[in-house]
Amino acid sequence: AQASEQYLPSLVYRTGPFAPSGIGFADGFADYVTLINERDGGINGVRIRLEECETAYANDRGVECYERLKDRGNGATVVAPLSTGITYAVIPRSRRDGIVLSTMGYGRADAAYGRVLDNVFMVPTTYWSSMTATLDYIAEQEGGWENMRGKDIVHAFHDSAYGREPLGVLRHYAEEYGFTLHEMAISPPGVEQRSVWQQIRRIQPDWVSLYGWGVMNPTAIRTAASMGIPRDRIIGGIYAAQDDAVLPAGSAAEGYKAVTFHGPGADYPIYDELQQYVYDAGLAAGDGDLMGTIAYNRGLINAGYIIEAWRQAQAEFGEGRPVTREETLWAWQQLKIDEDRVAELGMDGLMPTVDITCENHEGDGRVMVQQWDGENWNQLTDWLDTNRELVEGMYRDSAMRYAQEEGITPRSCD
Amino acid sequence: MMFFFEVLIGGLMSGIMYALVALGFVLIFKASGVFNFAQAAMVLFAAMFMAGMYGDWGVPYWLAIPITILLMIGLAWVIERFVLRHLVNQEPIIMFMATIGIFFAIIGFAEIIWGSRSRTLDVGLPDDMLFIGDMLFQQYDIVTALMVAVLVVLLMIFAQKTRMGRVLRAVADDHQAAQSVGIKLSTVWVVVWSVAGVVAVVAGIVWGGSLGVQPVMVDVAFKALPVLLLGGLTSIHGAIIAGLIIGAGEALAEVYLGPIIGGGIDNWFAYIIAMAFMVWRPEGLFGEKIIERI
Amino acid sequence: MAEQASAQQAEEALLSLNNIEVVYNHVVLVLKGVSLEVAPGSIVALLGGNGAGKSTTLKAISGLLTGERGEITRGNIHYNGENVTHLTAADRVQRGVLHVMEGRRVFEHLTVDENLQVGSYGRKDGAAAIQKDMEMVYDYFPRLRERRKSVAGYTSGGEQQMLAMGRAMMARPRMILLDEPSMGLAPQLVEEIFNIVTTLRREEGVTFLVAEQNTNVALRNADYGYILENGRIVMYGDAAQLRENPDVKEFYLGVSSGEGKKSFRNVKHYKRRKRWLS
Amino acid sequence: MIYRESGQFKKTYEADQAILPLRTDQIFMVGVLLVAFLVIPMVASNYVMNALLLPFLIYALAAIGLNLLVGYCGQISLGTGGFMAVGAFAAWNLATRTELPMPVIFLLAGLITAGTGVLFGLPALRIKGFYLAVTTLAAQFFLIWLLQRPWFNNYSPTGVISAPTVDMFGWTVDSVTDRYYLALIILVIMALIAKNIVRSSTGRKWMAIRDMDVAAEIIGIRPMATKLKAFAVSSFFIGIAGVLWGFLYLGQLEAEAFNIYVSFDVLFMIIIGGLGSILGSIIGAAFVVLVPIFLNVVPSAIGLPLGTAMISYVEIFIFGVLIIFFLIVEPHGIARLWSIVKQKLRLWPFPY
Amino acid sequence: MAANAADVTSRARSSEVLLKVEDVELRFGGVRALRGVSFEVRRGEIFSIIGPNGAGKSSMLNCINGFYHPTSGTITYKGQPRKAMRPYVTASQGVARTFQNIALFKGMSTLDNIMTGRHLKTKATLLENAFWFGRAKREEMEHRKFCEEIIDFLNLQHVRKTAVGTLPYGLQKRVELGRALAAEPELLLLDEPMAGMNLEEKQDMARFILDVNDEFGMTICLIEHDMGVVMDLSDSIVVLDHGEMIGQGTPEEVSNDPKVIEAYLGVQEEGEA
Ligand SMILES: Nc1ncnc2c1ncn2[C@@H]1O[C@H](COP(=O)(O)OP(=O)(O)OP(=O)(O)O)[C@@H](O)[C@H]1O
Ligand SMILES: Nc1ncnc2c1ncn2[C@@H]1O[C@H](COP(=O)(O)OP(=O)(O)OP(=O)(O)O)[C@@H](O)[C@H]1O
Ligand SMILES: [Mg+2]
Ligand SMILES: [Mg+2]
Repeated sequence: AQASEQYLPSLVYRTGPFAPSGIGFADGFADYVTLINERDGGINGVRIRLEECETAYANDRGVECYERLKDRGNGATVVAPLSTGITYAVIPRSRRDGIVLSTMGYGRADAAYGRVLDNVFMVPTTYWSSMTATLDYIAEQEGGWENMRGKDIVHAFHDSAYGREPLGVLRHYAEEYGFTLHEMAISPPGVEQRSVWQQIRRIQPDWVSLYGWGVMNPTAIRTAASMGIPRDRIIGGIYAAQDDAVLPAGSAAEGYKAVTFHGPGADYPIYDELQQYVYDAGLAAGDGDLMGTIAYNRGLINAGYIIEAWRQAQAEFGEGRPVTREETLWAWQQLKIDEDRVAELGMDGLMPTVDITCENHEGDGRVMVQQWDGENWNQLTDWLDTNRELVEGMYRDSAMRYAQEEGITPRSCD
Repeated sequence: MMFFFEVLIGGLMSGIMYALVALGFVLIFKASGVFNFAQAAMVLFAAMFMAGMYGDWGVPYWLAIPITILLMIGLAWVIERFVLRHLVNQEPIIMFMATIGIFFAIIGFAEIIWGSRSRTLDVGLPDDMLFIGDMLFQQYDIVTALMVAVLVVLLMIFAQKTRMGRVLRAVADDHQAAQSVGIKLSTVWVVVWSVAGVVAVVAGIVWGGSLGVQPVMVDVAFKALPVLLLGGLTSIHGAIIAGLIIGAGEALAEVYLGPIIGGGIDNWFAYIIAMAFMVWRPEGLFGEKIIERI
Repeated sequence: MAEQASAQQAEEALLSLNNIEVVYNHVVLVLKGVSLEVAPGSIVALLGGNGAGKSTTLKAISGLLTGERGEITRGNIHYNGENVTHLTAADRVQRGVLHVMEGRRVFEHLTVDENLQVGSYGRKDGAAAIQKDMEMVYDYFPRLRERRKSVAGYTSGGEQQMLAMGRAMMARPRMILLDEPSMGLAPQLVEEIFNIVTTLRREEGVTFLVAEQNTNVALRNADYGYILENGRIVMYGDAAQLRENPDVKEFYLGVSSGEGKKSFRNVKHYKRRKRWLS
Repeated sequence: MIYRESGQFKKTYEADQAILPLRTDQIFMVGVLLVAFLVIPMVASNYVMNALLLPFLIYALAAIGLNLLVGYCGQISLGTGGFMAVGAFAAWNLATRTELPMPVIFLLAGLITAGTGVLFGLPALRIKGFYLAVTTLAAQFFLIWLLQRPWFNNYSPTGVISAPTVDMFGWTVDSVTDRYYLALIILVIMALIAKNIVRSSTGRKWMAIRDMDVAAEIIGIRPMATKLKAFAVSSFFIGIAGVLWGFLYLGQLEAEAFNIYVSFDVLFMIIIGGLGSILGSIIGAAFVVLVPIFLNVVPSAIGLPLGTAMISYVEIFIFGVLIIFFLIVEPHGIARLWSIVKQKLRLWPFPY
Repeated sequence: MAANAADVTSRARSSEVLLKVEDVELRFGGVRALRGVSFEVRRGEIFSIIGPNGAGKSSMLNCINGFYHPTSGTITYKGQPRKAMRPYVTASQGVARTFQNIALFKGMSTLDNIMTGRHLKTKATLLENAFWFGRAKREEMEHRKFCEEIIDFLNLQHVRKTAVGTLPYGLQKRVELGRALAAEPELLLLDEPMAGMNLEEKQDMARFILDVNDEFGMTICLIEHDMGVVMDLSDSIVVLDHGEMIGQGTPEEVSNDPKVIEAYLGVQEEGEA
């Protein structure tokens, strides 16, 4: 039986400091795979064998997991490392092994430029793209870019590279449109932020961009609330968009906004099927109360992309058998999931479309703004377009520099 | 100027919250000469039980809190019975290491029961803004400060007005000699760990209320440690005073120094304050003098 | 033969050790079958050279071995008719056995006063009685009274020794195990300590087991003596009798037959010890 | 009497002073080295070498370094993670900003870490015991903060940087086996150096300071110089371990990854293995690296139907219990346990 | 022992004053541990300090070797008056000592403890030690040889490799003496070296002390409560009480001094050990 199974390693962090975000993702990821196995009997009859490995969000344990799982079953073909640190550690390894890395929003942003790292995919967005869309949204709220001049925008960030990552985009826009950017670093883990928010309060900012992670998010929201900073003027970045950012903050979080690369809630056809084939069958990975949370939805769509890529590989190379690493890589390199396909998957409005080309390993990077009303996330905007010209230039510059450092010859895409 | 005071007062308030965690360390250090790394885990453990019982089992807080306190006493007993008792008269570093073992064991245990998801813990402490003149205060802080004040007074009575204080210091000085005069180490330790457990419950309520209950709560310990150092490892009131100093120093530095050197500096700044101070006074502000004789 | 003797007297003795074997760290066998007994109200001296196992014997009795990773692997200890071999140290103190350990072991960070108060930890007879006993201790050791507010860690070696002794007296025990009480004390104080011992025995019926290097004083004040060598009892008997034993005289009292006391300057070069047994 | 020392008379002090005076031990050690150098690369799977042995070797090096400071010199440090990071980032910056050959870079990175260690060791003259332990956290937090400043990662947008390939005297250390060999060779050499230091006058001075610093000073040992030397040497080792961690094992560097928990891990290693024992550091590293993985793998291997999360919780729990268990059985670590076993074997079949 | 004591010019008790203590006063808060103590120690003699408990004897030694610093007064060593200096400097000038409360390095073996005493004589650098070449190895062997002689001399062969922490008290005292001797000091300070020893052991110890004094001309400053020992060994004695010097002189002079008898000796019981 094993030979006809498609092996899927799943690096998860159900423990450790960031477990609250990790659990939802891992559950969604696993439940989607179960759904495919139960409802369809796998991909064209090829069942997927999922194996989890706990990384606790630590780089060394991530590497150990990668090494342990990569040759299990009939061989791993794709891995989602779920952490920027682990991604960096497994990039050289995965290149050597020919395994695809699917990094959703985290990892090397410049991997979005497909000519350098041919096996790493930033589907569906990056911090950079999402920040351009966020600023667009802000400008729109202010009534157009012309009104942005003289505005105060605070970027309150996890004092680490993660939090600093969108600064390039922010500074670029600040210069171009004449708003004042205030960079406020918050030292991780961020259990006490009073003095930062006192400063922010003094600035009386028009908007606050929050790039927190883990416990920093709820604390930031709570502290902001206690200082009277309007929550609907705070927009969380894609990893500050978490249910665990708002739930512990309680009523303080009402009105908090965040950008995400997927739709909110559980109101999609796929959830009915999950209920039917997974939950009611008692096959759910977790307690079942995380359905519709942001982390869970991310797990679902990450698994969705992976399985769609396999499906497309089978279509190309022969259905009804597990695909190889080369075949999987090929499939990712031209992965296309259009609106119709998304709808067929039952994820219309939940999953963004994907269109990978040789050069573009991100897609169009679209995101949407959601708002927490105290109970649920509500969609505020439709998919927002991103500033492709700006970010693609940035990807290219950064990737080419990396290629030079590493002695990689960028492949030709013509 | 107004802003300065606001930051200052905010810092003092955070300092009180740190001191609350530091208190737990102080108690156990007083009673065994050991730096109890597991204190942070005890805070998490208590918070997880309170939040878990309320969230998963629907136990109301007025019941969940006393149950948790009983649980902490049970925990103290287990720790004494299975760990401390076997390490009598060992070097402090060995006992310190054992407390790290306890740290993992209790976190693992709590997670086996409650998992590592984040939970909310809201026992109903008031949480509104409060303006005094132009200055902004939080009710939560004021309530917390009051709770801590009461706790400290009680602890000081426990440690100073009763015979217990002397006995604790004797035990910390020399386990074996304490045994030789008939002090039951097991009783002393169970009592002290239980009291530290109760402090952990209070810290759990306060910190859990502001952070939510999640594994990262143990990191609060790293904010409490400089407070502990500065106050002196053995001093209850030292913890409070040092908490105020560190809290204020850290907040002011964050606001006035942070932007200059680029970044959130409060993680290490408190340590630097404590360290600089200790080069001058190696036992902290109110710590027991280190005896150097030959 | 020691065993036989102990079996006979087992009923009368307050404390009896029966063929005790002690091992440190699971490998070092230190006591190789020690049997001894102490009659109620008596003063028994435990003599022997360095490393003979005197301190180990006392720790076995008071239950303080566990902290040193030692254990009693054979034999048993009876106190007041009860088998106490496996009781905790605190339980034994409660039953009235108090151990004044070798090397002073005062609570360094506590003042002299506080040390004495901690000594009265187990007592239930009220603050007044405790206060009275403190005065008694200070009467015995006026030097301590002068230093009563000082931190014990900063007192001199002899002061600490007095403090350790005084602390033990504060517990009002039935039996005191003294480990080298005379160490580091000025000559008159050595006498004083043994005066206290005899007084306490006389007036309060306290029983003493004293490990002492100062054989002369010890045997003069004791009723009975055991000599320990290499983890075994090699000789025992009435104190007076031991004092007359030629070997004891030569090796412990320094009076070899006939010559009287020798000057330290004239002692022959590194005389190799003669041992009874090993 | 399986383990005998009788019949092995040493005719010179030199022979007695040797690292392994006993024939039995010498044969054993040669055996271990043969296995490590010849057998393991042949039989061990990629996974074992890559994910178990490499981190083990590197952690062992760090543990030896920390043991020099804590176990030999008695200065408890919780800054190991920070110092590893200094080594790693120093090497990375040297490698990217200069044209120096790799061996020189390694050495310099070690020296830079040593310098940093000395700096943070300065308070040790006044501050002692747990107070010192907590102050070393200042190093931990400050260094990690500092290394997160963009300059140190050459303005990498993610803050994570990829390590360059190591090239040692024309040997491109690329395959797993190569990396294993390099780590092993460095460990063996450094362990030997550590052993030499601790059996020399330097080591004795450290131990004297550890056991009683006032007395040490009175017999003429300069406390400051001696402690700082320990900080320097220890940090040198730890710095090199940091370089290997980034360059050989992970292939990437990220300051946050060298967090306080790394420091604790290394501290576990030396305490579980044995304070004041080079061999203990290595055993301890094996314990701390391998046991969690073992605990993690066992339930699924024996078919226990536990979820990943539950396995991790149980793993954490059991790990804690094991630490306690080992401390109770032998507070001086597995190395001491081993020597007690040897003593027992010497007496065998008699119990004492 | 090696005849490395060549710098000791005269083996006979010379008239050269090695150590001169003038009017030393030592205060700890309200406690006056020493009040104006003055005496001289001549090179090559055995000098004793006696007095009741808490008289300030140990404090005096601590002042001499720089662990305490006199509040006032001067200490002149080898003709050089000195003020506050750290103990390791004193040690490097040839002062070694033993302690009342044993201060051995408990985790180290007997041999290692004694070897630490030699460290002032080691020149090998860290690098040499690390690679075990050059002076490192050579010196190690020389010192080892020297220490083995001390071990022989003190009869410690059987515990050479034992950790000193578990040794019985008396042996620890001997190891401590060994460690002090290993430094080949000019001035050896001994703080109650015979406490906790039985007569036989004291006799051995007395022998050691006389031997190092005779053979190497080491000057010895001794604190001891056993009057038999003090009177037999000392060339001169000072008596302290409550920090004050109440008597000074040869053993006969001191033992007949009524003030001394009253404060310390009590009614002389001859034959008392
Ligand atoms: N903790 C220990 N671990 C191992 N061996 C020990 C330990 N404590 C004591 N010993 C050994 O036990 C033996 C007896 O020691 P003990 O202290 O009982 O002797 P003692 O008769 O009291 O000697 P002294 O008169 O010098 O105090 C010694 O050989 C000593 O080395
Ligand atoms: N560091 C210190 N702080 C405070 N008091 C001290 C200190 N050192 C010594 N003293 C006090 O000074 C006095 C002299 O102490 P010292 O140790 O010199 O006595 P000693 O003559 O050696 O007595 P013993 O024979 O008991 O050892 C004592 O009363 C002691 O308490
Ligand atoms: Mg003894
Ligand atoms: Mg003294």
